[in-house]
Amino acid sequence: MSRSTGLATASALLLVALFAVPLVTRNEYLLALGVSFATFAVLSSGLNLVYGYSGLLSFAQVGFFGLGAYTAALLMTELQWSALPAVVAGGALAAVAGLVIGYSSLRLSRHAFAIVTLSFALLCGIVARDWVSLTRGSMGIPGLPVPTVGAWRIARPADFYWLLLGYSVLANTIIYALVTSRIGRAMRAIKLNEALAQSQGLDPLAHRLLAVTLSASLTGMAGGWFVFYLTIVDPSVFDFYYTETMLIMVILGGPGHFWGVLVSCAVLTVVPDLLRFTTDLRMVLYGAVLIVAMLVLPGGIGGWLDRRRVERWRRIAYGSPR
Amino acid sequence: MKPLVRSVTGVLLTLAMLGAGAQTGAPIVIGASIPLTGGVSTFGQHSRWGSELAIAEANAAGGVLGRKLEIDYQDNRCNPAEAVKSVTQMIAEKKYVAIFDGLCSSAALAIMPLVERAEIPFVVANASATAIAEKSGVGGNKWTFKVNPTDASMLDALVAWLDKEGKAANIAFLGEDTDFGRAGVAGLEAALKKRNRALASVDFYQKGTADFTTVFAKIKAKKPGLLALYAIDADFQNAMRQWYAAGGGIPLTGRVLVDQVPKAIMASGFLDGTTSVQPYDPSIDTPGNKAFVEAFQKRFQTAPILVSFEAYETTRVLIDAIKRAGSTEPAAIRDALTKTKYPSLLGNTIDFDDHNLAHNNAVILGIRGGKVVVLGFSKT
Amino acid sequence: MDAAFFVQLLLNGLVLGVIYALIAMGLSLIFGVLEIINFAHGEFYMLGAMAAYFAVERVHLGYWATIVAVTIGALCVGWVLYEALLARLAGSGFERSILVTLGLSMVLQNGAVFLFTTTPKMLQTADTYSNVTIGGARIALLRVLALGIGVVAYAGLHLMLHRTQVGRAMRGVAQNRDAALMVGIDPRAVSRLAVVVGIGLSGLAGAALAPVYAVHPLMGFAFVFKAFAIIIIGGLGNVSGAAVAALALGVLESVMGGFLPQVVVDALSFGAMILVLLVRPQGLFGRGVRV
Amino acid sequence: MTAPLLEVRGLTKRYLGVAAVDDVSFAIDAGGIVGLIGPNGSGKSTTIDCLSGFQRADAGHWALDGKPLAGRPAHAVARAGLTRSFQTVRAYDELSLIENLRVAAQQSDGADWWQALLRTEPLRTHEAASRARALELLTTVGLERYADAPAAVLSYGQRKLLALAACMMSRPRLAIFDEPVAGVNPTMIRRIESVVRAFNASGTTLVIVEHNVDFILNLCDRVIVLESGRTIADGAPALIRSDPRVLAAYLGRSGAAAMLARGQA
Repeated sequence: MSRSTGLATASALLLVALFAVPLVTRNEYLLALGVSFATFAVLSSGLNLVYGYSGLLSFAQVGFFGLGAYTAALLMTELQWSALPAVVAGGALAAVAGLVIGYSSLRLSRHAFAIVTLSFALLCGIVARDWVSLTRGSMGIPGLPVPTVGAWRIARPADFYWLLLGYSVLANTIIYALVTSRIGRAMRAIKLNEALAQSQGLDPLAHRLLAVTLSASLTGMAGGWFVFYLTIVDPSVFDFYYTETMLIMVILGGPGHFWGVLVSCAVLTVVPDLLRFTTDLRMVLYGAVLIVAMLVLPGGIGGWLDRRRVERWRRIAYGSPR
Repeated sequence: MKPLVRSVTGVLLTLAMLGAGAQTGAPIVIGASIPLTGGVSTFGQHSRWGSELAIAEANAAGGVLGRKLEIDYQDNRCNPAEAVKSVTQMIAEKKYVAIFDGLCSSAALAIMPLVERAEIPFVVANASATAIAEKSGVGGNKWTFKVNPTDASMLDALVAWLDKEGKAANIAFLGEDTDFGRAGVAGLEAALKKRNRALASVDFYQKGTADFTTVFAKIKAKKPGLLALYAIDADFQNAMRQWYAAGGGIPLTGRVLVDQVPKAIMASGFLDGTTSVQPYDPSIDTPGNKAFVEAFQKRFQTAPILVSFEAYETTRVLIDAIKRAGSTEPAAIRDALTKTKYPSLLGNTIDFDDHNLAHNNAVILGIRGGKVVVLGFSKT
Repeated sequence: MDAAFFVQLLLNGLVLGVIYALIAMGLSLIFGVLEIINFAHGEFYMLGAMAAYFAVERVHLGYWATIVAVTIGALCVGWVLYEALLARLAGSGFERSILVTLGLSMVLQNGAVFLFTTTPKMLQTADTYSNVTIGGARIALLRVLALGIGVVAYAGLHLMLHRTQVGRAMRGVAQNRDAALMVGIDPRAVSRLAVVVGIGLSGLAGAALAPVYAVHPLMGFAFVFKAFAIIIIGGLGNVSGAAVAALALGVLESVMGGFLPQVVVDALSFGAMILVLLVRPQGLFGRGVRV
Repeated sequence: MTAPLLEVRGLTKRYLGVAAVDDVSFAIDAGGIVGLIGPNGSGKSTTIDCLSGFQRADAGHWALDGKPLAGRPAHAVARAGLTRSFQTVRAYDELSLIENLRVAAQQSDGADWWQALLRTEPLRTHEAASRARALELLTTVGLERYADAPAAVLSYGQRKLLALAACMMSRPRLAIFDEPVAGVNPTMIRRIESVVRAFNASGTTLVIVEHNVDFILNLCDRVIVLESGRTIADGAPALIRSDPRVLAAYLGRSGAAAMLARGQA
């Protein structure tokens, strides 16, 4: 009990501090890092919900991200929608895509899911580049309008920082509420032992579709907000290297460990930039980390803590009884 | 926990850097955001070499305003998100007097709003999208300057030339589905439209495609007079071999990298009749270019390509502006840039129009008798 | 449209199909026996091509000598790959194996970019520019050779899986691991062999195609996703299925490409794959190396 | 005589044309403990896999309390009030024992996803109740001191106990235990036996599939015997002991010999 309240106060304080950053510094680079962290926090938590809690390896996250981004951008530039509905529509479309992908592949197997999501992400890239009449092709859509939410005109970096941080907090709260609820418990149960879960009345398909769809919509909306910050959307939002980055964040933080993934996300957004790794070396390093993590500690840092817990109990159980 | 600590200290370091402004005596630093990794890193490398050479020469000549010049490169892997991050970082560090290039159009377009807000000059050397110039100068962004000509203007010159030779009638187009290819087809179609003509056929391929046999068979079957080929790097090399293997000897046009055609194919005369337009070719016979090619060869053991030239000349334009500005105040440099009268290696004088767009000469190149020949220059 | 045009499209398609098959068969074999989708497969094709390039340019080996040397090298790499990585993954889950091989591909691809840069390397042999003409259609000689190599590789694989003890064992393990265990087959030895052969094939593909295509670190990336689609269309773990699917896809792409925009052709493989996934899924993940 | 709790008619399952379960019919009344035995490959596992929805039967109807279950997916069967344990002991290793049990109950209280997400009042009472229920069951099976330990720490026998407890969480009408004592030591067998009696006493009808014939004969008040997919005997343990077809089915098997010996004794 006290531990959870401590965690709550700690995260509350951290949030206040994060939101206060633009008030104490006008260093736009810090804000840019903040924006990048806030965005990736949604992406990696979304992937964590699907892979970590539901055990489904999804390569489609980057597809949802770009789908939301393009939808929002096109609705605002072509149909003069205002920002909020445009972004929500982006999220909705991503959710539909997630539902269709999930339903068509999950009836078959987790293998099919992994491969279908992969092709979905690749197809998104092809469409973005080659369906010119719709997406304007590789030129992308530059000079996106400044979004306004109500009376708030989101133009300065500080505004975008607050916007994306705010959205990220919202999205992560939703995910946190879900995974700590008994639905999350059921998702883990299904991941840990599908047959047993079924024998206890849990419907695997329904829970998995919930995870995929929710994660898709949250990721899609993140894409929508993020491209307004970039002021341009082009096919590189589907860059496979985003997928690799998301994966490494989840794997390192520990699949199925909410806080672990957020921490590794923070570390991996901030550190490489400050150390100014070139992307090549960064990806070589990430690849190596991925291999080692998978072979040595498949559960990531979070999983390692879990095993410590088991060991402690083993000592209680087979050591001296109370 | 340790990495967290490290990141925090890192953040503090960046904060500290804010204090250290550019006091006199310290070098004048230019920030460059170019792809050093990813699919187009080859060009990033050449852009880097070109600008490095220009800086080195300026320093050898005693620097600028009595201070040494420096240029820092950051990787943007041709991705707007990375471009924004890298440039925001450079702007935040305050020590940079100007931002250089971006190389990819999408990256450059993403950088433009940043430099406008930060009020720091941004010189574009390679990005080809016309949108860049449209949005600059009277187009709104007073801080962006595009030194390389837009495809539209170059292709208009090319088509004029082809029309004169009576070859504009039956041109097929094949290009990569990137801004390079899209800009190419847009430029050609516009230029042909002006002369009541159109392209015989238009095809795109995914960048990174290794096999062109199919699309080549299709194009050959249409028996075009010329093939406008927009391929670069590995794709171009693959296309060359397979176009040769396909036979039929249909010459090329568009922005063909004539200097990268495999020697054997060049010598065979297979591509004779090819007419290409480029902002540059190493074989251009002016004293300035001769000296540049020689210096580049000597320094990097490889011949310069278009990208390296554009980077070189753009950097020199920037240095010239800093000289004339007589200070490293961004506004002063910008005003100096607008008044640029820079003698290009290609002979003529570079100055910016009211869209901050320079109109250097384009060179019309041909392959005749198994050799590259400069057919002439044309104002863009 | 004249006949020569069709012949041209057909021949191009056949060559293309065999090239796909060279890469897809190994992928399919490895999945059949280990139930691992090797994400790094394309990188081994790339490394094979790189090796061939340096063998010719630096060591001045001949065409055939290079192919033999590189293939042998690839076989060894396969052995190391199995012992160092894949053996530890035995039966520990599909997702995990994907992530490990994905990590491997990240290391190899970006490492190669770092070492060799993305500048394309053009391997020049005496025959680079020689062509053969069949029924008014022109094909580069080296492509015809690649086609021959592909056919020989397929025949060899077929013989190994059917006529040899290890081959039968391999199919046994693929069809039913437990049963194979009972009859005393060592699944570890069989898996090792599957990986060795699979990687060997991709190395062979790299060597055979190095003089055909520009050699650069990203060359594997373009092929491997198509190879995924192919092995699914052919039925995962079904080597013949993969070979047939590859050939069909090559010809289909070529013929369609003769009339339709290229992007449609690029999307074709994915479209076909998703269709197959929806129409006859049960066959797809059915185990068993059938040749 | 009231309607039977579980009624099975003409259950048939074929593999590649060969019938593993061939037109099996039986009815089970509420209240008792029914044993289902038979030599290897007699179709016991296939039968209960079909009944619990883990395998699709080729023919047959069965109903629980008159509710038809044929063709329903496994989770629907469980919600209808028929739970089962597995031969290969299954548990959620990473979850604590309490959580293991609460998961098993959460579908039965009818609270939907919104209530779960927003933790509305009815849900909180449900969860509190299920926690109490879980502790009570853990006490019954004697694992209460590990309530908050991850299931991974349990021994094989303890896992079997946990699995049985999980079957009881949702207060099912009928629970099927698949080989509850296979591979556990005699002490544990006695413990499991008492647990099973306790569960039955708490009002749940039980079906027990076992190889260990003594266990069945001691525990059950009715035994159904399958051989090669057909019912060959059905009745009180005493009758089964002396049924010639059963003896034939088990003839030569050490288990059968031992059983005979005890039968005479």
